[in-house]
Amino acid sequence: MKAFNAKYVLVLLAIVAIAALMACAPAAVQPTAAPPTTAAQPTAATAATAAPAGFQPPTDALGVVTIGPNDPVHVGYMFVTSGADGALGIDSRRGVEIAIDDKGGKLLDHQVKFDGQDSGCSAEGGQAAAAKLAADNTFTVVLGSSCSSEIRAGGPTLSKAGFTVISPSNTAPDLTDPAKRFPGYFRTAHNDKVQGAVAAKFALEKLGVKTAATIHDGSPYAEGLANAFAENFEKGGGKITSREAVSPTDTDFKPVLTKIAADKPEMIFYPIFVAAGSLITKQAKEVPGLGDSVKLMAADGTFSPDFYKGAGDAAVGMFQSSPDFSAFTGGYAKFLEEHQAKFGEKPVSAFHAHAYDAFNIFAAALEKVAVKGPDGTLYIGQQALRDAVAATKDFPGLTGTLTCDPNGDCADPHIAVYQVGEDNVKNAVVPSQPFWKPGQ
Amino acid sequence: MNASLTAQANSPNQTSMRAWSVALRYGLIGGAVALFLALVGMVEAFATRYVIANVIDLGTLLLFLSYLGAGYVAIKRSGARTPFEILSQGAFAGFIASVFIALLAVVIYAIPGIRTIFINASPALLAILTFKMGVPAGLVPILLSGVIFGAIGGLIEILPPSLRRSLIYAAMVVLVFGLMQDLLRVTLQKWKFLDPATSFTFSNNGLTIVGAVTLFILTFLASQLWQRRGNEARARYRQLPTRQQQLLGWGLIAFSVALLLVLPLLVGLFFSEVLVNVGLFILLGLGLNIVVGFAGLLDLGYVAFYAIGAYTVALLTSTSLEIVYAGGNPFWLALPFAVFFAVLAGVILGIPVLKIRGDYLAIVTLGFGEIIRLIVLSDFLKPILGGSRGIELIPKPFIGSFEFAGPEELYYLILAGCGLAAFVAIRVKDSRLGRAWGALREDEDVAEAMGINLVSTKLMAFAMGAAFGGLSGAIFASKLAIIYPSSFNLLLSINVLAVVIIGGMGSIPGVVLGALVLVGLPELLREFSDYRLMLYGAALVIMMLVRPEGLWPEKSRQRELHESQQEEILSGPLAADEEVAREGAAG
Amino acid sequence: MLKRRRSKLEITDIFIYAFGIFIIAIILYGSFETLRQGKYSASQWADLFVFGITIGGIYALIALGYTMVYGILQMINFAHSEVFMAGPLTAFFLADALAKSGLLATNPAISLLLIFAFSMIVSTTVAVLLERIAYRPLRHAPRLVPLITAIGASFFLQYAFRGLFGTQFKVYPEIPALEGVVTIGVVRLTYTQILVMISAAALMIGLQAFVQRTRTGKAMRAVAESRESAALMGINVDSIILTTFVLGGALAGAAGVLYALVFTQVSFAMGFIPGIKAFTAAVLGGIGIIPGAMLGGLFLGIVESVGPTLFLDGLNIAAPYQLKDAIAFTLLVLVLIFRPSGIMGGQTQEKKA
Amino acid sequence: MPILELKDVHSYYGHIHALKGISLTVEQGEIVTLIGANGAGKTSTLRTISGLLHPREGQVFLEGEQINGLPAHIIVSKGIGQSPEGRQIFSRLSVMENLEMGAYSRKDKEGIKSDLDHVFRLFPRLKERRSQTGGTLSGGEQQMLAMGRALMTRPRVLLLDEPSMGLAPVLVETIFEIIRDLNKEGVTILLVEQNAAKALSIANRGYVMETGRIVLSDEASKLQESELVRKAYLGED
Repeated sequence: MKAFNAKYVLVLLAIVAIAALMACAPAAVQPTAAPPTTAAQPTAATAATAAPAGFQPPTDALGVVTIGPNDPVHVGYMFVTSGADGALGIDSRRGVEIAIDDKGGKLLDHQVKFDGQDSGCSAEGGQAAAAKLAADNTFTVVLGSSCSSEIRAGGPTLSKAGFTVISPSNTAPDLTDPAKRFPGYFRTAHNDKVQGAVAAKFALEKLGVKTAATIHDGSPYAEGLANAFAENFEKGGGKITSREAVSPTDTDFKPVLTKIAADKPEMIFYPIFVAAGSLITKQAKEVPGLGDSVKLMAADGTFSPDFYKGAGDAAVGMFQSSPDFSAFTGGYAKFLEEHQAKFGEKPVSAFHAHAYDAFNIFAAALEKVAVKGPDGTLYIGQQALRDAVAATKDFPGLTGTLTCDPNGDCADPHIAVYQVGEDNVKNAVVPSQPFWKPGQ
Repeated sequence: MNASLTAQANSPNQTSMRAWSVALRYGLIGGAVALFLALVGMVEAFATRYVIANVIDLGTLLLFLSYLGAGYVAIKRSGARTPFEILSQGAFAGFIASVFIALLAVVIYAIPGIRTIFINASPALLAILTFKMGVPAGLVPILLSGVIFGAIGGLIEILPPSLRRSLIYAAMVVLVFGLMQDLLRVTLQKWKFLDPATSFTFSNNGLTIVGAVTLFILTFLASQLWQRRGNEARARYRQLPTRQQQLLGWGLIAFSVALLLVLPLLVGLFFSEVLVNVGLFILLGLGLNIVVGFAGLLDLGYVAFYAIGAYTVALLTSTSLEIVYAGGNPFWLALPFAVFFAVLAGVILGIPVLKIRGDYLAIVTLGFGEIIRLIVLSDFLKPILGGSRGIELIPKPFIGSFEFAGPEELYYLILAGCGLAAFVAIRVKDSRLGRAWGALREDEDVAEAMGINLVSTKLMAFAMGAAFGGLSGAIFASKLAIIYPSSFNLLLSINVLAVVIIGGMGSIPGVVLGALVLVGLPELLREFSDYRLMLYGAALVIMMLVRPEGLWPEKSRQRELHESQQEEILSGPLAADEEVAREGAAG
Repeated sequence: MLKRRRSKLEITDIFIYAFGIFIIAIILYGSFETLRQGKYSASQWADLFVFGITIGGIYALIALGYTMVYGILQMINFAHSEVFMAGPLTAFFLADALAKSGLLATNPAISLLLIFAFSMIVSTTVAVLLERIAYRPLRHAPRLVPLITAIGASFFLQYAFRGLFGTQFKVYPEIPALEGVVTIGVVRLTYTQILVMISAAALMIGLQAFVQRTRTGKAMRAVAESRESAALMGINVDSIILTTFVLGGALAGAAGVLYALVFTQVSFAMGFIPGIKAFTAAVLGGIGIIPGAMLGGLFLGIVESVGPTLFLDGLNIAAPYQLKDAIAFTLLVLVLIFRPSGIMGGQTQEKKA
Repeated sequence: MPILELKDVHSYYGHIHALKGISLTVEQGEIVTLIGANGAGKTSTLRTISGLLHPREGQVFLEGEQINGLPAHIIVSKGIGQSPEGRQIFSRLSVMENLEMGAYSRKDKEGIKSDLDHVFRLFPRLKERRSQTGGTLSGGEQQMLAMGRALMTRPRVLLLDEPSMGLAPVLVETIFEIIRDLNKEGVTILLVEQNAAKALSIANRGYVMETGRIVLSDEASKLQESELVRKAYLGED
């Protein structure tokens, strides 16, 4: 009986409290009805400080973000920073942090505040993270996501809230398909169509193989890339002997490798992630019929020190396609130094430089469109910001010279193929010099 | 059975010896907990979040709470009653606990290589532990804080209960406001007139000191007031004529309904998103509750029906070019199909497992759930089901020109779904079928002997549970707009089961509460997602040890468990050992 | 028996048998087609079996832990997968130290023994703590309660280890002494595989002997049958249950090192999948029955390894190894439909739920 | 001093108050029987003595030593052996293993050996079937095994719960003869029986239980004469 009462008492208390709030806040219900102007985008507390007569804050179709004279420019991210894929997002976040440091921590004399959400590399996580970001109207831009699934589910929410979204590591081709892209989306990462084509070209032209097998792990990234490779490989006259799939949590790949061996391919392409990728590399050497004659090739999903630790000596001589770090501009060496100093280690994944560029594209666009009030308040039109990012042309970034096309692809995609050497395995470092580049 | 223990402890000398050894024991436990929290990374991760701006962060608070807990439990168990004993023994327990942290600090300082094993034993952690003073200077405040918080813990135990309760409430409110600062701040932004109050309470980086103190005092006073006057209010309510009581009751219900209807407008985008997620789990929980709670059939593959509902809607409504053969239909046309196919799957699963009982059933249903996920993931059926890339471009439902576009609108859809499901569940629970399920749950053989048709009764349970799962999946698909096979993994089945059990098996309000606690709370604390599953697991264990009937138990079930618990006390091993075990688990 | 029920049961029986026959027909046709095409050589088939027996032996060792605890407490110890993980994950640090000191290369036998011992001790400790803290207080609670506790403990342990030792997998050092291959006809065995098979077999035989012959083993069987009667014989039921957890933990720890030797990578998440597989194996063999767990483990390992190629390749099903778990679970359903208490379960009555 | 004494014992199953203040004594060398209808609390009394059920109030003494609250396996080692209701032999263990389990807590190899011989002398059938599993025995053999197993604990007091239940009349005779023989050898016996006539015929004293209470206690011969017992339990009007 006692517990029963206490429960209702609690409910009652809560209701009374909320009722009191509601009674005092009739206006609170209205914002959704208001026209999509500045009023619809409530501003930070200090925005109310009246601007002197004569200055007209800008208006914008999507609303204006107002940053008070002492408030920071709030930059949001939406990366996977925990779990098995955490390295991907942490790598990107570090890239942005270095970019902010290089700006002295400031944009237009405002401090930069950088925080965001772990989107968990899943559709649900992406949508929840997007909702949390979209609910906070102090954000000026969202950098992310890490995985394509996150942005597919969360992108519409961010887009509707007026944000510009720039991803450093989404590579799924159809994100920038005009039929599927949502407004405000850009990326500095390469489109996987490019990587698949480069890998196929390398196999056919450089390695001179005619038959290949593919393995993906049931992730959209790996499946897309394996298919892109297979299409291009067959188009170029090669033959795909088998298209296999595994699960990323598998550990015993010898059966599937034995099955592949029965078709006698000259090469296996497995654009999957570190754990399974390193096990396949190792076990391929132990499966009779594959041995040393079959060429192994993985993609940027395995381009990480942990891969060499996991695969050991079996990785020596194999190939990996990845962004071409040698094509990166001179600033990259300095970036690596700063990274080492700040985080005590080398980058943990492949897209840090792309994240650095993503922030700088945003920063350049912001400097172009932000209007400064006489008291130092910043006004940023959200549509204007999108337009400015879209207009990015010949921007000198770390990853190359970036130009955004109408579909939001801003990358200057240099993909190269690397060969793993003994010292890569011994010291667990990614190869620094490409083995082959398209056009060689 | 404790007669011998008390007999031994009769002489005062022995009493105090025993009390000190109890203090030592809980000090060791508290220290182990603190050490674990530090090494597992929680202290460092939580230290980034200030509860009160630049005064105290959550990570340090965790350590202090370990000391405090050690002191509190030690005094509670040792039976110390004089102020000196309480202070000294509490402080001793806290001190012992803090020694662990001091030792950790020394180890991190002296052996940097420790980090290759315990990755969180980092210089950053050392800085937090030693209050940025380093070793050895920082060891003094560590041990001092142990002594102080241990003593405070001891003091709390001897406060008058009413005072203690108010203090704990007040501290908890401050903690909750500190924890949820960013959410509360963002939500409060919507209400401009509250700006002065908001900036009074919150700084950029946690609560302001004055804000925290004000909150603490206000809650304390409110709690005291309620404790003094609450009984009067309740008594007055009971003295009202029945008619007026009813009227008040209806008023309350009407008010709650009205509140539910305007909730998204009040709380904004993110809370609405969380509510929608909670709603999906309430629907799933209500469905699984029928299977597990009502009929007693343990289903570990419930996610299968969720997947079938979601994929049906996706296939029938998607405008994606890859999935052309059935797509493009409106949500409302697809919905009945989603439920239908889920029910069909429920029956198809049900038939082969009719004769399988208990844990065999659990593993077979688990397998079924996995089979469904693997099939939708497979390359083999990719041309039909989309494979690993899922199905995208699933449109939102429309009513006329009203689009259930975002969480604030979808909220109403899920609210309607939950309302419907709850209504059905309540009605069916007290029906003939519901009673048949009850009999089935108690004893299958007896139920059969009573003339209950096991086949149709079991199949009805599977079918109805599947229907709710399908409905939830259907809404999930249109909410997410794209579905991947990876969304339908075993973890989800287990989550739903946990919602049902934590809420209280067989209890419908329990499911709602369970979903709010297990789905809502972790969503609100996304920053700490790294520790989410660990805390989730610990919560499940502690819950089962302390309150196995669930948060809001069904009445008959509560009685049942209560009885078995008493029997446990009757026939179990030494009760004191059990309590030790529970304390350990709580850490 | 009521007539109405009888007729209904028949309809469902027909459905069940039709389902079973359908699946079996697919398996037979698929196998026939695969063999007819003759794409795979005898030695490749032999390889597939060897891979299957290797992983199956490991499954069997883990399954023993599930089956013993189930036999004695009638509960699924869901956290057993974490008991399996705890040993090899912590023993990695020892293995790494041994490798760096050079002892692993110069004294492989002693090093391996040390690693095994360490892993078994850690796994046993985790199992014992689990029993003391999480399960013993619930001995008289309804059955779902300890199951949920076990699920909770599983999550807690998994993520606590993740917090303590990190997310990234750790790679066991290579042991030069284990590099080598023996060929017997078409069968080709690596030293590691031989080590796995021999140690798994030895441990299983040892366990069986322990349970059948020793006083404690007999007491375990007595407690499994009736805790009350056992107590009336002067058997300390709690300590026998603890012994069961100790044995299960030690076997899981040993299985963990074998797993680490075969697959080289260990991580906090490594227990989950083998755990579920091993539990499936225990059910397949007839839960509560020790030889059943061994048989179930081997059967499951072989089906996983050989099944996708044998059953599905001939049917031209794309990427058959993606479906290996689906095959395993389908077989489980089939076994339970036609032999509800598992392969070896015929000799005992079905335990009541 | 009585060898076994219960003082005002109250036991519960959950909320069900099973024993409502039982007091009884068993003297060295006696056969004492508890009779009563189903559910009167006879089995609960035995379970309370042997520690399977812990009394919420009251005490149990074995030769003056308080034993209530101790775990069952300790009570067994102190000298209370029980052949439980429904026999509950270990059906998957062999006859020999069942008997070994009876001697589980004992360390004296010689004593165990002689007790085993003793049991085989009492129950020659068990010797013939010693390698068979318990589950394959007939009902009477199972009862013998249950008693033999209890004897292997070398009890000072032997608690027998319904030893004649479900047995053919001939076997009942045999079992009761064996009980009498055992008693002659010096084993104190507390016997619970539904077959009141039979029980009273071999017992020294008896207690009559109804709904958790002792309603009558006397010399066995006097109980046989008692009006109440004759009507209610001996099937005479």
